[in-house]
Amino acid sequence: MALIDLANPTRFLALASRVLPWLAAVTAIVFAYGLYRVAYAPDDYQQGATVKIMFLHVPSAWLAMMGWGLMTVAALGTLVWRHPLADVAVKAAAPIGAAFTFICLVTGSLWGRPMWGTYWVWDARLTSVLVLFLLYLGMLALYWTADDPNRAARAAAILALVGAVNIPIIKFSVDWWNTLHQPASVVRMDGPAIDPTILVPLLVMALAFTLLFFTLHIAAMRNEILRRRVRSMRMMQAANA
Amino acid sequence: MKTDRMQLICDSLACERGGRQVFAGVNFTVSAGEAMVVTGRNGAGKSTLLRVIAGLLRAAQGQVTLTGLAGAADEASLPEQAHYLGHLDAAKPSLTVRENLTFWADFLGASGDPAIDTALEAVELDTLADLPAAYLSAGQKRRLSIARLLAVKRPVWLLDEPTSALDAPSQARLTSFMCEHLAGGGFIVAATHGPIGLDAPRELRMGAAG
Amino acid sequence: MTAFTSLILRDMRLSVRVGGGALMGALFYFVVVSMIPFAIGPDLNLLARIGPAMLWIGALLSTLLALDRLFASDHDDGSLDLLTMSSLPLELTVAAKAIAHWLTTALPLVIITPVLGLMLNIELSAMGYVALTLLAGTPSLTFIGLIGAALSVTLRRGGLLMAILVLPLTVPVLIFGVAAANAAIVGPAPFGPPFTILCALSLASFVLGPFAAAAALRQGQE
Amino acid sequence: MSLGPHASFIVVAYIATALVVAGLLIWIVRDYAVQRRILSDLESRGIKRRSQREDRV
Repeated sequence: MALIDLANPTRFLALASRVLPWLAAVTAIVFAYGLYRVAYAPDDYQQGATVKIMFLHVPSAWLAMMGWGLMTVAALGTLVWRHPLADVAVKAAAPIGAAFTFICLVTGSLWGRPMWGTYWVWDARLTSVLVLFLLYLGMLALYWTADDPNRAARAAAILALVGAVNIPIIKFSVDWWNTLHQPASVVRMDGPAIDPTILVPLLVMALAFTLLFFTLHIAAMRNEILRRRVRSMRMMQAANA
Repeated sequence: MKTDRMQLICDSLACERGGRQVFAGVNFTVSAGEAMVVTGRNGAGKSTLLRVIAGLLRAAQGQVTLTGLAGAADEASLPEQAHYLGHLDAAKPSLTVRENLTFWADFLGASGDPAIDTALEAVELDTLADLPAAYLSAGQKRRLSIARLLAVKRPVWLLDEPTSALDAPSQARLTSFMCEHLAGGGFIVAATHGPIGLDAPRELRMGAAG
Repeated sequence: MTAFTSLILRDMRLSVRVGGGALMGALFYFVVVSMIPFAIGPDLNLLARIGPAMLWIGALLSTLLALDRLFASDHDDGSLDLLTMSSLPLELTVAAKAIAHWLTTALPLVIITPVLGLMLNIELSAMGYVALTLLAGTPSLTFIGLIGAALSVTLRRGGLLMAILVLPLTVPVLIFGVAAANAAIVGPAPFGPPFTILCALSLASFVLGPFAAAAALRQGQE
Repeated sequence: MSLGPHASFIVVAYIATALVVAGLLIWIVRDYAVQRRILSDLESRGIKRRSQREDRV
């Protein structure tokens, strides 16, 4: 990722201003194409048209996990290399990752209702995503309550790493927990091997979502850099007054 | 504000804290336009006396009354007629300077926006008005507290070490605010270690008599 | 602007700024309630049966824990001294702070309740009633917790002590809140009587809470 | 394109996603405008950052 080369926030700002319009345009085009493909994708023989929800659900699930992965890498940047942009990257990724996790949960339960007859089951997969969502909320709460960005940076980096270690453990324990108390009513969705007519739109949508994530992330990082600049200028203002 | 006949009377005041007598038998009368300086060594009860007058601590004995105020029950109204400037500045770090002052002006008795702007100008915080108070230094926070005394008109000023954290120009400005306040018929009771620049204030020595 | 409304607005503004506590109560509630199924297992029928009780316990804990710093923060920076030196009676000052706290902390909690009800397998129609009981009941939790918040300023030990002091006082609210919610979901008892009592408890705490809290604060000035 | 018997769920899912994404977008764009405005305000008052020549965050 180019983040490593861009140690200088000013250079990052300049690059972001140049890249963002193009990135946004490409995102919009890929989205339009993806939605077009989705509209003409055939229905699943078991799930009918509701399979269309999958084109939102699966990419956002993928981004929910990628978001935390990105935060983990950036957290290493904060703690190990003391990279000036690393914490900015963590902080900017948290609300976006949380939003995609939220989309994943909402679309999942809207898909679950017609398929399983209920909006929510305490199924291992759903529950792991819920725990991931709670971790994201914790991260946001950490940033809300801390007024000193430098101290918040360390705490958030540690939380990101602990979360990264913990998510597999949580996933494992939830799987195990769920096999003990498998509710009888749940229909498992072991669908058939994915047909290319569905796979291609899914991949296009996944690409569109990923592009959207990075567009938003770079824009949010730019905001965060400006926010810190405001902070340091205000400190100068108070000191000079 | 009609203050000509007003008097702040302290009658054989005593205060206990944690079973220990901090002071006893404090008597004084301050008339409108007069300042009184409370001096004494550390622990003599200067701050405690001010807090008792402000109604923030209960007196074990005796009472403080503000007489001559038109149309108000005397004793109950003293805290409402007084400004207390303590060691803490009551500034919320996440609110801006103006928001902090506007709140206290609204809460302590509305004065309107012009009063706030003039008060901020008087303490030279007008350039920082939109800055969150978290960025202020100790002296700037103290000046924000002083702006409160100017934005809301109250006859009695109870000042506890008002000059602490202030630099020389700010101290001089505070002195001029106090002179103006006295000239307008106000009262000042100030606890202090050093001179606060008022000429010939009355002095109450705490702890000298035991 | 009157002193009363300006204090409400200041406290609400403080809670949405950096370091403020808005939404923290709702977040705590969300986390606590979604932890409970991990403890009792993903049995949807069981969850539906004990769901209202879990929601109420979650609301109780998050309301009380969020109240912890209500007066302590004003005490620490000297604001509390000035708040008592106003022509506004201390009872009303205290009530204004409680109202602001309820609006920023407890109201979001009530709003997210339907989402949690979904996860606990509570019927869509019944969920509205559960949220309604919380809407009627959380003010009394805030106003009873207010007493504990005032006492903890006096005693200089917040947090756990406050919960120990106040939790027993909230027993009636809990009983009638859960009773009303259960009546709405499983019946056969009617929803009306326990809900009316719940509203009465809230109204009574509007009166009792500020007086007791103001008395505790005055006591704390020693 | 027919959405079958569960059309409302599909539509709601797409609308919800669109709303969340729009919310994020609006927040980020507004935040950018706000920070820019404060910065230009501070700059117009002649305030410089600690090290104007070598930029830091």
